Amino acid sequence: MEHLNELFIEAGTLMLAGMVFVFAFLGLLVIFINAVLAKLAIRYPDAKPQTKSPRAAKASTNSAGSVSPSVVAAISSAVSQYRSKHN
Amino acid sequence: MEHLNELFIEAGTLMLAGMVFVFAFLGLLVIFINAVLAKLAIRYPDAKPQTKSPRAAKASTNSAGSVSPSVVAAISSAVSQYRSKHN
Amino acid sequence: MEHLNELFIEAGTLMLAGMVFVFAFLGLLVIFINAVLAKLAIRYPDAKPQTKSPRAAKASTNSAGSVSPSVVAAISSAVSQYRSKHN
Amino acid sequence: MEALHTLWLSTGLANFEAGQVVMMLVGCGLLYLAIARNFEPLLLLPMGFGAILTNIPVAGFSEVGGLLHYIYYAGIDTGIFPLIIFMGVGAMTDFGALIANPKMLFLGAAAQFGIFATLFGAIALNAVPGIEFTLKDASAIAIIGGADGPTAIFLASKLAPELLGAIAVAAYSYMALVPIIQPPIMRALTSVDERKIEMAQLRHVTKIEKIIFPLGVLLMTIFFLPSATPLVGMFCLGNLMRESGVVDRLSTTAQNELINITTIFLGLGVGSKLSSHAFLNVETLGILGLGAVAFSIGTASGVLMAKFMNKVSKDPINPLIGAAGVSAVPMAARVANKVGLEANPHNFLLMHAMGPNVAGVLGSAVAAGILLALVG
Amino acid sequence: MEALHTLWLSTGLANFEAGQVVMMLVGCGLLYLAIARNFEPLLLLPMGFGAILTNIPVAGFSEVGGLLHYIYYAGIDTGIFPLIIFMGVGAMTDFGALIANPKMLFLGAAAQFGIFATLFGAIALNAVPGIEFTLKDASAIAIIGGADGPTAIFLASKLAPELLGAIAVAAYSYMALVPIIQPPIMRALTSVDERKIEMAQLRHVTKIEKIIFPLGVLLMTIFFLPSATPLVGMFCLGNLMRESGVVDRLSTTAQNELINITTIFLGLGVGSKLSSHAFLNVETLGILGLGAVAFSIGTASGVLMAKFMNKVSKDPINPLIGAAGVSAVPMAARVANKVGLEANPHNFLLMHAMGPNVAGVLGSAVAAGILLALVG
Amino acid sequence: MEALHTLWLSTGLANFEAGQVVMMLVGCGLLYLAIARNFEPLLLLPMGFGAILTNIPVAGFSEVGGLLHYIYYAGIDTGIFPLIIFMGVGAMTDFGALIANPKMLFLGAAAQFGIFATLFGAIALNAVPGIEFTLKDASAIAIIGGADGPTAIFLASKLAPELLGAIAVAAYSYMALVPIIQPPIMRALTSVDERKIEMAQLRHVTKIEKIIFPLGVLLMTIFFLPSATPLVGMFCLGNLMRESGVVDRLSTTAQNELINITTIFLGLGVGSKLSSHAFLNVETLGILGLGAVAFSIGTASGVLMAKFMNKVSKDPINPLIGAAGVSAVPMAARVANKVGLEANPHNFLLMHAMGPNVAGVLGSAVAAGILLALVG
Ligand code: NA
Ligand code: NA
Ligand code: NA
Repeated sequence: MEHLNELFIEAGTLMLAGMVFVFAFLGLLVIFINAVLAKLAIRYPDAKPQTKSPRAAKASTNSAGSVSPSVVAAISSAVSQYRSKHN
Repeated sequence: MEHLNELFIEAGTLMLAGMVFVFAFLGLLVIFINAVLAKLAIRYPDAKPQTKSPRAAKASTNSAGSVSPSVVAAISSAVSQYRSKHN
Repeated sequence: MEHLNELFIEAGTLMLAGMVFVFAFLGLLVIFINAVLAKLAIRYPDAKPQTKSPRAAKASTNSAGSVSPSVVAAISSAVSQYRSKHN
Repeated sequence: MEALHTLWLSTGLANFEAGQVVMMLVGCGLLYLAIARNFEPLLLLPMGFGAILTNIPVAGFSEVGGLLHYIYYAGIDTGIFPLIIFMGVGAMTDFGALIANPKMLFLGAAAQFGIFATLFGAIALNAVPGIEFTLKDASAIAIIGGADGPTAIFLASKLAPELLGAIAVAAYSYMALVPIIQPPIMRALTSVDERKIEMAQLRHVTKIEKIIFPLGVLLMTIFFLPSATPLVGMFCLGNLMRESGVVDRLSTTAQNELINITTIFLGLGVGSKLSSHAFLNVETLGILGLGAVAFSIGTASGVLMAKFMNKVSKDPINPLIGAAGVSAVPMAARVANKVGLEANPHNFLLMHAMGPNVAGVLGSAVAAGILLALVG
Repeated sequence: MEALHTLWLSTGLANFEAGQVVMMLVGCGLLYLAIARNFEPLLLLPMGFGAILTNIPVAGFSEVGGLLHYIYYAGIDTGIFPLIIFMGVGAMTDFGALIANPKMLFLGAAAQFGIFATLFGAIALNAVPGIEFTLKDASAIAIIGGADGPTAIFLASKLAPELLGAIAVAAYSYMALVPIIQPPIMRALTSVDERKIEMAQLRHVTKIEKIIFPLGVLLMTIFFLPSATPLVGMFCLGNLMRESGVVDRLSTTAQNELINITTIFLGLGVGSKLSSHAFLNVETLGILGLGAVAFSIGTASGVLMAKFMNKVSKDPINPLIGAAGVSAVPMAARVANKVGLEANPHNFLLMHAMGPNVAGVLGSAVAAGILLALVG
Repeated sequence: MEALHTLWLSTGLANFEAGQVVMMLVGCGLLYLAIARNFEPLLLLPMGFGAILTNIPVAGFSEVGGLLHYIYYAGIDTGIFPLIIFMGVGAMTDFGALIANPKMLFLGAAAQFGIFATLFGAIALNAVPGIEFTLKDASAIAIIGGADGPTAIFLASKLAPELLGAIAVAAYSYMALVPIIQPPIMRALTSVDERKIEMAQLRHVTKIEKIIFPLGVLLMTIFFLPSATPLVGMFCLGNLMRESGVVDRLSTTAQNELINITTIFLGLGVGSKLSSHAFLNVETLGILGLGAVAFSIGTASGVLMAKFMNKVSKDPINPLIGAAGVSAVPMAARVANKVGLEANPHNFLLMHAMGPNVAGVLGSAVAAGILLALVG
């Protein structure tokens, strides 16, 4: 029991110190973002956005490499148009 | 020779034991498939097949990521149509 | 200084031996190409080139797997055509 | 005849111990959760399989010369596998939502109370006869509340390797259970009106911010908590590879093939620690119980912190996103979104919940560093 | 001048031994087979290259500190590389055809007679002066008849590492020669009418069957033959990753990048065992001869078993598919298909031959386990 | 309170040494070059990051048990990582332009004078107080002039591991600076008329030539310079995998995932050698200075050799392509093309410059082999 009490005190200290530290650390990070990054964002804005029109981007293949249903539909329609002309 | 005879006997025993075991093992597997899997198949049939229409699936890119010739042809035709309209 | 002089002599020898060797080695390689490869090229010419037409190849996706802008444009045009017909 | 007898003596049937049978069933259970219930299958499938393999009698998978032995000592005992996974996770993480709304970091901080409260709880469990957790054990168990797999495995491999199997099982199981554990707590602690709160749209975050952010995080970790730098450092390396835009081929490999290869072996190696003597005891029950407590406390403290912040902040904050602070990326954020939609069908909280969600990853890595520094 | 002399003494020309030259020619021969004849190039190309590298005088590729030394001891001596390959092969294997027609397993069993008959033959070769094969050597040689590369390398690395090079060369060469070795045997043992037999269409196999199958195979191996569990276990892990459908990214990586990377190093490492003292002796000739015998006997016993089963079974069985029981996936199945088409141009046996084909993989893994258990 | 004090004592702030701070700034500088200036980012980004990590106080990344320690000793001390990279580079290299015009090999040879002249210069630097380069050190430094990263890392890890960090920094920085260092030298040594020279179109190179070429190169290296066979051998293996056309999946993996994975760890491992005591001394200044000299001399000797060859050859040779002989593939070839276009807007030298460019890779691997043989 003696031993357990000691452990409890250690655990409690850990809990307190840990939470204080976590809040302090992430709080500092908040300050860092507000103080440094926000200023950087103003001073070095992004270059003008990529010229790809949103419509073209939407129609292109998505990031996972799979093709969106509407593109598949468009291609299959194009394929059938092509076939009806060439066969 | 003495030694060789002994080895022969060991090899023969191995051959016999090995073939018996292989047949027993794979035979048990036959029973397992007939007794367990076949029943599972009846009890848990596959969900209804994927809804993707065969035409759309055929027209989409194939699994290796390359594009089928007919799609390429369709796209190149679409490209030339597009160019003739926009240039 | 004594020691440095020795090192200099070693370095100079290395420089000389190294350059001689590099030239000898790559020179032999020149001979190898002229003597062996050029003859092989005559004796075993390449099989006839692949049949893919240049136009189809040009229109297909490029090696990095991304889609060229003109293809994207064509597809987006096809998509809008498709939509105007089906909606 | 003799050969057949030798063969019989070499069979599993002739050598099974009860504990091994039970642990194989545990392995099968993990496979079931992975395949039939889709519980974190990427780790639980190889882990369940590893649990089966390590308990095969005679085969010696986890003895010197065995496959799992090599995998465990090369990849997990050294900490290399969880760090590579963390690099890959870093390369997959977009900090945009957090940078746009940095206050969300406080939610990620609050949710770590789940960890430290559980540490206390684990020590309290020593009152139960048969359970004897040291501070190191308790710390390794508590990190389950961080809801971050690689962090839990890394810390457990350093502080309590003999508990690694149970801790990993608990961590990944509860992460998969997030959609079941969290919503009741979230609903209990919030009013319908609070759940309806819509949040302001996030500002645009520039490329330079995203590049400097991981460096800033690393710098702060170096200054204040070097023991967390292996985890935070590899995470930031992955994120920097992603955001810098100059090493896309490395970033892609880190997010795909490298993390996939490592995941297979990490799962097998963790599974190899699921031996009967390490798992079949009352301590495992304690760990599983404490894990559930940790998740619940973490969720609750995140929600309560968000409620408090909603009161003091000028911008409205929906308390539901506080629950995402436990990390479990991106599941917890999706849960917040889903519970929000129930109250207000036009309220999409997903992007807002991504902020506390990734903050939770940082928060639990920091918590792991603190535990390493203080009890390691 | 002195430098040039030192340089000369360090050249290969000043240090060549005859055996090294011959082994380099052997390496070039393997490259020729791989590149010009397309003989199992994925393994024979790196293996032939490894054979050249390991025989370079002075360079010390296979001595302590040399690249091939590290590769061999880290990947082959430990068994890790063949096991990773086997996992990848498992992820590539579809057991559907076998589950639909489980009797095919008997064909895979029968074809293993090639292994055990060869074991007997290897012992008989001890009558030849200069050849002295122990039972371990004989077992490692006999496994060539299994027509399965990783299994042969795994078993040889455990039972007879000094014969590994010759065994791997024989195994992969004969696997590439399957289209030449098998057809005459198949034609000799079957009548035209038998070769014309058409088989009933296979039933549909459900997802759940495919998921449970690898687990069932593993379970039986655990019960009856734990010594085979490294091979069978990794194979089943790969197959489970494939069929479960929940870890596609792991399955894809196991089938592609991971197996590719491992194949490069496995080939180099096996090639490093092609040193003159280990290869240039009469035993190698014996191994090459026995390998051919093993393949032939395996093919014949598969075909004869199929003939027998055709007699006793109510469903017709084309005896040609028995030849596919030696494994050599998918080449042996294609050979059965091709020989079948010669007799009956409308008879496509490919799917039917896939059953015995994958059964042969299991059969030879089981045979390897028996040999490990009894002579290992 | 005690816990907070323990925590403070474990912070970086309480343990920093000045040298570590400076080296972290060096690491940040490398990151800046990689990200903002696009200087060889694939290596400099992980390397800069590794430099930061290795200098974190308390964390012990490069001590026994630390991540970078494992990476360095497993991958760089053994030479495995640079050799894998070299295999991948071989799989990416097309020797067509060189086979079509083999004389270009002399340009690749001439440019290696940069290496050997620098060796002499490094010894001369011993006259500066505080600098003491052995012949091994000087050789490892001189190889910077080879403009080939993996070669430099491989040689430095064998001859002067304590200088590895500085040498790698110098090698990659100057490779990135090729577009700035080379043009003035090229313009100074050539007349406008020479720069306008158009070259004859290259002949078609057949598949068989491309397959035999790497084998011929390997054979000659075996005969005359076995010490270069690790580098040349792995390079030729990669190239053979590429050109043989029978192992495309291995070639693709070697060019992509395998080289990417290795690059990440190579960069981290090299960065781990950027500790203050190894980097912050006057010798590093000497290395940086000598590197610039090496590149300049290599460029100059390539151009001068090309001028000479243009005089004696019947086919015209544009002297600019001599500068591509330093390797730095494909940057140096692009520079030659660009400078050529300035003088003659219709003169595309790129394909012609690829010949000396890849010849330079072989040349510096040969030079590395000579140095290993004579001073290693
Ligand atoms: Na967390
Ligand atoms: Na087989
Ligand atoms: Na070079």
